[in-house]
Amino acid sequence: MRKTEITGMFFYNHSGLHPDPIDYSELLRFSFTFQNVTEAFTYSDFIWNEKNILKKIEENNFERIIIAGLMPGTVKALFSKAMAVAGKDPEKVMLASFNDYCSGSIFKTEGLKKVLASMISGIPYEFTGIPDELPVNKATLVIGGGISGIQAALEIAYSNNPVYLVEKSGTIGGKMATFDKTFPTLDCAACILTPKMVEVNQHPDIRLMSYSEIKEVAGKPGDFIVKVLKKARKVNVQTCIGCGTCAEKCPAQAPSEFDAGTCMRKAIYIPFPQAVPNKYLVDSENCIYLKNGKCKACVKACPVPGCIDLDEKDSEVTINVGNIILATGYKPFNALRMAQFGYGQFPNVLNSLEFERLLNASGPTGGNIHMRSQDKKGNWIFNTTTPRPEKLAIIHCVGSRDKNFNKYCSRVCCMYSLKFAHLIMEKLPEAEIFEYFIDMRSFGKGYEEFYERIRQEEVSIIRGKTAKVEQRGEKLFLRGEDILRGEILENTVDMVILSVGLEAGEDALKLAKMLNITTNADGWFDEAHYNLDPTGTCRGGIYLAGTCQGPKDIPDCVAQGSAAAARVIQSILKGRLRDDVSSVSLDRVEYKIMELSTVPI
Amino acid sequence: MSTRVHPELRNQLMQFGIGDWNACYHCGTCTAQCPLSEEGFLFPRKKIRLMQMGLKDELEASVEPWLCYYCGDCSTSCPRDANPGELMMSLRRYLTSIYDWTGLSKKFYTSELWELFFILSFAALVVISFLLVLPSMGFHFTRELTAEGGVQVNAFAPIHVVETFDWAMALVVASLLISNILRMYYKIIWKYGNMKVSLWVHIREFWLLIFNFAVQPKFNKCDDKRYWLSHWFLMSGYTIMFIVIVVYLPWFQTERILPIWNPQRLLGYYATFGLLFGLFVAIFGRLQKKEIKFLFSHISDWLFLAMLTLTAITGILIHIFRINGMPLGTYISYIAHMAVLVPMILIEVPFSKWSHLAYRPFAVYFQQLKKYAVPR
Amino acid sequence: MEEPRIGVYVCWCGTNISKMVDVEAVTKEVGTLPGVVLSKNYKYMCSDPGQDLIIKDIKSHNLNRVIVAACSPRIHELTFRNACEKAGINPYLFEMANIREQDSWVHTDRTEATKKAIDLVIGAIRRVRYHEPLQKRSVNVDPATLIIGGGISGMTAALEIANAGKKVYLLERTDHLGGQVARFDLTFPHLSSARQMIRPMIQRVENHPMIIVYLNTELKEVSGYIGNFKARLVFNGAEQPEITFGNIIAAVGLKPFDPSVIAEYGYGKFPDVITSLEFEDKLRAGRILTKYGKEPRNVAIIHCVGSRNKQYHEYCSRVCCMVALKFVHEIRAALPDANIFEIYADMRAYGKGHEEFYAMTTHKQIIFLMYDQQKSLPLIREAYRDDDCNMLIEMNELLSGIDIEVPVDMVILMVNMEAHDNVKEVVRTIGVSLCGNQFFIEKHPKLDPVATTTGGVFIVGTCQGPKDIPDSVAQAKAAAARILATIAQGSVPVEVTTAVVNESFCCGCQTCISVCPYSAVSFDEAKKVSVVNEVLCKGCGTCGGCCPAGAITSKHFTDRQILSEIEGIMSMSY
Amino acid sequence: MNFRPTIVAFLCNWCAYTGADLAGTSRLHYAPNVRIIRIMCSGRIEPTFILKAFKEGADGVLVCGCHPGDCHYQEGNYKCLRRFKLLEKFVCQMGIEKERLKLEWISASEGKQFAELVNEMTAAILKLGPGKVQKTLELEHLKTN
Repeated sequence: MRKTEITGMFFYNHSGLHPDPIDYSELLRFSFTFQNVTEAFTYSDFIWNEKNILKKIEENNFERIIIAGLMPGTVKALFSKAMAVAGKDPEKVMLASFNDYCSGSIFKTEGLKKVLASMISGIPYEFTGIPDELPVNKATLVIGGGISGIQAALEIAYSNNPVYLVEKSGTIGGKMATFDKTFPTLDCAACILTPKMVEVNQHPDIRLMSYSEIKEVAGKPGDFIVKVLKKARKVNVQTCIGCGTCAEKCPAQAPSEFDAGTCMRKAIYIPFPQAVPNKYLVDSENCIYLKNGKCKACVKACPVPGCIDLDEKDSEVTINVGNIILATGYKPFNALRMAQFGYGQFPNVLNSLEFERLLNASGPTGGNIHMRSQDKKGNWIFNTTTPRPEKLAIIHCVGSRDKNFNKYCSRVCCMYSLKFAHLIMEKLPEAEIFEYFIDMRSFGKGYEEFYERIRQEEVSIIRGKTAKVEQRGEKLFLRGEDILRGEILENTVDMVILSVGLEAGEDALKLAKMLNITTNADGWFDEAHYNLDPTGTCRGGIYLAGTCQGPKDIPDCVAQGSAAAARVIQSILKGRLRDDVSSVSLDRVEYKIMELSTVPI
Repeated sequence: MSTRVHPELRNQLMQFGIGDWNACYHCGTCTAQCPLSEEGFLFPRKKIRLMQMGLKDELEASVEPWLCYYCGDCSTSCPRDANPGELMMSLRRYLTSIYDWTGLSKKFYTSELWELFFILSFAALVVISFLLVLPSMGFHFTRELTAEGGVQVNAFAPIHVVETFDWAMALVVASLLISNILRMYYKIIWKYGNMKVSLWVHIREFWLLIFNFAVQPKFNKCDDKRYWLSHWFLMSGYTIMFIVIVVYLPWFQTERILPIWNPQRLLGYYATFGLLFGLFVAIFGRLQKKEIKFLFSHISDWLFLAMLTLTAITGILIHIFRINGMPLGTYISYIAHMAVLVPMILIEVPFSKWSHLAYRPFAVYFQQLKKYAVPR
Repeated sequence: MEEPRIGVYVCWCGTNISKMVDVEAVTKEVGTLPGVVLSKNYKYMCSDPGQDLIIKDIKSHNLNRVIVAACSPRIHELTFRNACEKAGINPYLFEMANIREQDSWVHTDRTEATKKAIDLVIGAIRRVRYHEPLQKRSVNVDPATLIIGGGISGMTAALEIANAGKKVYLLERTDHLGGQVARFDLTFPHLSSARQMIRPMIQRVENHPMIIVYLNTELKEVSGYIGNFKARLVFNGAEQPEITFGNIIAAVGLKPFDPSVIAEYGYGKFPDVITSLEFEDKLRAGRILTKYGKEPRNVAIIHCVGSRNKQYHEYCSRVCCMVALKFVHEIRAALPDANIFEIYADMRAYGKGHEEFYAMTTHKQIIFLMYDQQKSLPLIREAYRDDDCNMLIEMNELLSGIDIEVPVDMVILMVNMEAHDNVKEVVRTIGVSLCGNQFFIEKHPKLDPVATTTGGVFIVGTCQGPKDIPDSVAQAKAAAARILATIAQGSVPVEVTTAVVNESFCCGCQTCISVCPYSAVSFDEAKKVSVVNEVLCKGCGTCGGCCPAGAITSKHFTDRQILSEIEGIMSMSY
Repeated sequence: MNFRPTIVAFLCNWCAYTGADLAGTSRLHYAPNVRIIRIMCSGRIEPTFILKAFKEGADGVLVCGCHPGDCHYQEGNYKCLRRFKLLEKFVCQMGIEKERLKLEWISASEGKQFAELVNEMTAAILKLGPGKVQKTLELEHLKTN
C-alpha cells in the first residue's frame, strides 16, 4: 500500500521569484502531519548535490521522494539518479509541481496543501480535487468576436443552444478580418472568414451584441448574471439599411481603427464593407454634433426616418448564462516604445497591422504598396498618389523576445513576415526585400515548406537583427550584422515594416478581476493546466479561447475556440458543470483521499 | 582543419569579471548598434561567440576588444541582458593577462589579494627608502624640516637620485610593455592565420599608431560623444605628467617657484586638471551607476581609480605645501606621492589597466596591418 | 420543365479577380444569352450585401437559376446555396464558375483570362438549365464514438465525450494507453512529470463507465456513413463483435524517425549516439551512462534530425527544440559538471512560456552551436586515441563561421516525428486522405483543422501534423465539441447528390454493383434491377460512368448537365 | 490568326480540382487554354464526355484523378484508368492523335505539377495544330446535305 512508503519531502524553494509567494515553512510543518513523511528539507537546508542527497536517502531509508515547489522538475534528474544509485526505484521520485493545477491562484497555502496532501497520500490530485457539480443554464456568453469567439459561438450554436456573442467594436471579425492573406496557404482571410461572420449573424441561436462591453459578472458557475453595457451606437441596427448616405455627408473625420489608422473614416461609419452587422455607428468622440451641439448632417441625409438618434445614451442589459468563454484576443505591441526603430517619427516605418491594410485589396490603396503621405489636414495616411517603394526592410521580433519589452515569443511574426515578403514580391516584382530575423520559427503544418519557398524567391533573408532605423534624406538607413555571411550590412530602404509582437488586450486585467481569474506576468489569462486543460480556467464555467491565453496562429485559435466549446456543450448535455477549483476545501480533499485509499482506483 | 572547442575556458574567463555570457542568443543587435564594428572586425557578438565556444587561439588573436571604448549602447539594447559591453571589457583584461609573459598580470586580475600585496609592498619600499636611505645621503630631518630652511625638495629628494630611479623604472616598465606588445603582435599578426604583411605596410601605417594614441579618434566615433573628451583630458594629463616626470624631471622639479605663466607650471596645472576631470567623471559615474558602462566595475578598476586619485591628490598637496613654504607637509606628501605613484606605474602600466594606453593604439595599428595582409 | 430564369453574378473579389478578368466585359457578354434574365457584378459577392443582392433579385426578378462566377466552389458554393435557399429557391438550382483559383490567379494575359471566364460562365449557364431541385436529407446520429489511438489526444477526446455521458470506443494498437507521452520523463516548459500526468488520465479512461477500451486491437474495416458507422475490430488476430457508432476520431499519432539512414550520425554504429526517446528512457531509469557504464563528460544534443531537410523530411517537427532544452535541465541536474552542447538550426521556442524557458536554459552553462540543417550536417566520428572523449563531432558553426570539432561522449539525436508505417491502411479504412508528408489532411488548414472531407470523421493530435501536448489536447477537445454538437442535435445532413437507378432502363447487368466501393448498390431480385441505397451512396458517380444502359443518373452530375457544360464551354471557341 | 488551342479538362473534386485550386492559391501561372469541368470522381467520366468535347471542337482533353490508392471513393480512379485505356485505342483509331487525350494523376498538393502538365500539353497540341474532329464533322454534315 502506498501510504506506508517512507517518504522524504524536498521543498524546492528556489523559484527565482522575489519575494517567493509561497509560505514554505507552513508547508513544511504541514507535511510532517503525515506519518509516512519522516523528513522534510528545503533547498536552503543543505547543498543539493548527489552526495548529500544520496546520504539523506540512505540515512532515512526513503522509499519515495516528493519534490515540491515551482518547477521542481529542474532538480528531478538529480534525485532519480540518487535513488538509482541507492538501489531504489527512480520512478518513485514524484513531483508536486505548483505550476500545474491552476498556477496563479493556488499560491495560497490552502491550495498548495491540497496538492501536497494528495501527493503524499499517493492519490493523484486529479482524483481528490474534483469540485462539486452545479446545475447549468443552457445559455452561453462568448466575449470577443474575433475568429476564436466566432468559432466557439458557432460550435455551441450547432448544438442548438443559445449563445450571446459580445463584441467591443462595431463589427465581429477581429484582427483576422483586417488581414489580406493568411500564411502559409495564402488564401485570402476575408474569403474564409466572411462566410463565418455571416453565419454568426444568421444563426438563429446566436444573439450578436456588437459595440457592447461586459460591465459586471456576478453569480456562480452554471448561473452567471452578466451586465452588458450596450454603448450607444446612435444608429438603429434594425432599421439601418447600410446605404452609407450618412457617412457621405458627415463632415468629421477620424483615423479608421479597422484600417489601423492608415486612412480616414467619417465620424459616422461602418468599420469595413463586409462588417457584421453591416450597420453604421457614430463615433461620439469625433461627432461634431456631440461636441458642440451643431451639425446633424447625417440625420438630415438619412433616408430612413428615425434611424439615427445622436442623443441615444448607453444602456445596460442583464443576461443570465451558464458558461462564459473568453476570446478577447490581443493588441499589437506599441512600436512607439522602441524609439530606435523610429516608428511614429519616420512616416515610412510601418507596423505590421498597417502593412496588412496596405496589402489588402479593400485597404486604403486597394492592395497597392505606396509610401505614406500627409493629407490636407496633416494626417499621415496612405493613398495611391505617392510613389511605390523600391526597397523594403522587414524587421522581426519587434517588442518580442526582448527583456526590455516582452520576453516571450509572439509565435506568428516570423510567418507573417515571410508572408509579407512573398506578397511584396507579388505586387512589386522589382522590389528588393530584406528580412532581418533572429531565429526563423516556421513550426506549423506547411510552414517550413513556405519558408523554403520564400528562400527560393529573391528575398534577402538575413540572420541578424538591426539595431536602429535612421532617416537619411528621404530614405531610411539600417545597419545590421549578416551573421551567416559574417559581414556588416548597410541598407538604404524606402520602407521599413516592423513585425510587432502580440500583447495581452488592454481589458485583460479588468476582465480577469471581474471574472476572478488570474493572468500571468505578461497579462495572458492563466489556463487551468498547461498541458491537459489549455482552454479551461480554475473557475468553473469560464473558458479561454484564442490569443487571450497566449499568442497563437489562426488554426490554433480555431482549435481552441472549438475546444472551449467542448466543455460548454458537455455541461449542457449533462445538465451540470463543475464548480471552481477553489471551492474544494482541504478537508474535502482529505476526506476524498481517505475514501479512495480504501477502494482501488 | 577544425578547431577544438574548449568549454573549460569558461572557468578561466570567469575570473576576469565576465558574468554569464551564455544569455546571448545571437540576434546581432549589438554589432549592428556599434559604430566601431566594421567589415572584417565584427564585435561584440562574434567575440561572445568565441568565448562561448572557448576558442582560445581565436580570442587571443583578436584586436576587436581594443577597438571597443565601452559606450554601453550594446548592453542597453541587448534583449537578453547578456551585457556585451562588459564582456568586451572583461576580454580586455583577459587579453592583457595573455600578452603578459610574466604571469603577474593574470595574478593581479584574478586575485585582489595579490594585487594589494604588491601595491603595499612597493609603497612600503618607497617609504622605507625615503626614511632609511635619504638620511644616509646627507639629509638632516631636524634641520631641513623647519620652515627656516625653506622647502628644499631637491635636497629632500636629490634630483639625480630620483631621476636615475625614474629612468630605471621607466626602463623596466617600457621593456615589459614592449615585450608584451611584441607578444601581442605575435599573437595577432604573426601566429594566427595564413597571412603576410609587408614591411612597407608596417612603415606606411605607423602614423596611425601615433595618431590614435594622441587623439583616440575611434572613441569619438561612439554615438555618445561625452566621454571622449573626459577620457582625452585624463589621458593627455597623465601622459604629460608622465613625460615631464620621467624625461624632464630636472626641468619640472625645480627648487625655485617659477611665475605662474611659466610653461612648467601651466603644463603642470593642465595635467592636474585633465586628471581630475577624467577621474571625476569616472568615479562619479561608477558611484551613480546610471549608465550601463558604470554598472559593473571589476576590483582592478576601483584600485586603479583609487591609486590615480591618490597620486593626483598627493601631487596637488606637494604643490600647495611647497608654494606656501611648508617643508614638513611637502615632504610627507612627497613620500606619499611616491608611495602611490611607484606601485601604480610598476603594476598598472605593464600588468593592468594602464596598459591599454599602449594596447589600444597598437591594436588599431595591427588592425590596419591585418587589412593589408596578403595570404601567405 | 419550367422556363429557366437565370441570374448571373460576377464577383470582383476585391482585385483578386478584377485585376486579371474584365468583370464588366464578362457581365455584359453573358447578359444576352438565352435564359439569362440579369447579369451583374459586385466587389465581394460572398459578403452580406453581396448575398443580399442575390436574394433580392431572386425575389424581385423571379429567378429560378443562379450563377455566381467567383472563387472556387470548394470555398463558397455552400454560402451561395444557402443564400438561394433563403430566397426560396432550391439550393441545387445554383451553379458556380471558378474564375479565381482557376483563372485570374493563374493567368497573366487579361484578354485570355477574360475569355476563359466568359467560357466558364457560359458553361455554367448551359449546365444550370438542367439542374434539378434536390432535397436535403439528414440521418440520425448514433451517440457512440469510435476513437482510434489511445495517446493523449485520443484519451482527451474520449474523456471529453464520455464526461458528457456519451459512449466511446477507444481503440489502441499496442498493449497500453498513453502513447508517446507515456515514454517521456518531464514535460516542458514547467518541467512537470509526464508520468504523473498521464497515469491518472489512463486510470480515468480505463475506469470510465462510458469508455470501452480495446487494447491490442486493430481496426479491420469500417462501413457505413456519418452518424451510422459500423466497424469490425480484430483483437489478437480474432475478430470481435461488430460495433456501431456515429462518429470517428482518428488520433493515431506519429512515430519517431529512425536516424540510422543519416550516415553522418552513425546511429547504430556508435552505441552512445542515441535518439531522444532512448534518452527519455535513460532519464526515467535515473542513470545517464554511456555504453561503458561511465557518466559522460560531454553530451551533445543535435536538433532537427530528419527534419527540415529535403533528403529526409522537409517539415519541422515543432516540439524537438523544446524537448532538447528540457534535456538540458535534466542533464545539468544529474551531471553538474558535464559540458552540454546544443547543436541546433533555429531555436523554435514559440509557445506560451517557451522563450522564457529557453532563456532559463542559457544559464545552465550550455554551449549552443548552430549548423546548417540543409547543407552540412555535423559529422560524428571516433575520437583520436589520445583524446579524453569517445567521439568527435565535426561541424561548421554558423554563428562564428568556423569549422569546429566538439568532443563528446554521448550524442542525443532529436528525431523528427513521422507517420506510422500503417498510416495508408488507416486512412483507407476510415476514408480520409494524406498530404505529401503523410499527415492526415484536414478539411481546411485554417478554419477547420480537425474535421475531414469525410463526414463524421475527425483527426486530432499529431497525425494531423506534429504538435506539442497543449495543442494536441486543444484539437482533441475541438473534435469532441463537434461530435457533442451533432449528438446534441441528434441528426446530421447527408449527401444529396447520390446516384439513382431508372428501373425502366436497367438491364440487370449488375456492373454497377461490382464497381461501387460502398456497397451502396444492390440487386432487386424480384424486379431484376439495381437499387441504390441513398444513405450509403457518396455520390462518386462511378456506377453512372460504367452503366451500359444509361440507367443510372448521378444527381447533380447528370450526363445532360455535363454534356451541356461542355457545349457551353466550347461555344465561343471559334 | 494564331492558333489558340482549347483543352477541356475533367478534374475530380477531391484531388485534381483541389490541386488546380492550389495552383491558383500559389499563383502559379500556366497557359490559359484549359477549361476545367468539375466532377466528383474520375470514375464518373463516361467516354461520351470525352468524345463530346472533341466533337465540340476541343483540341485536347485532359482527365485528372487522384493518385492510385488516394481516391476519395477508394478506387474510382482505377475504374477510370481501365475505361480510359480502351477509349484511348478507340480515339486513336478515329484519327485523333494520341497526344490530344491524356490521363494524369494530380493530388491535392500538386498545384505545381498541374500547372506544368497544362503547359506541356498546350505545347504538344500547339505542335500538332488544331483538332480536326469538328471540321470533319462539318464536312460530313455538308456532304450528307
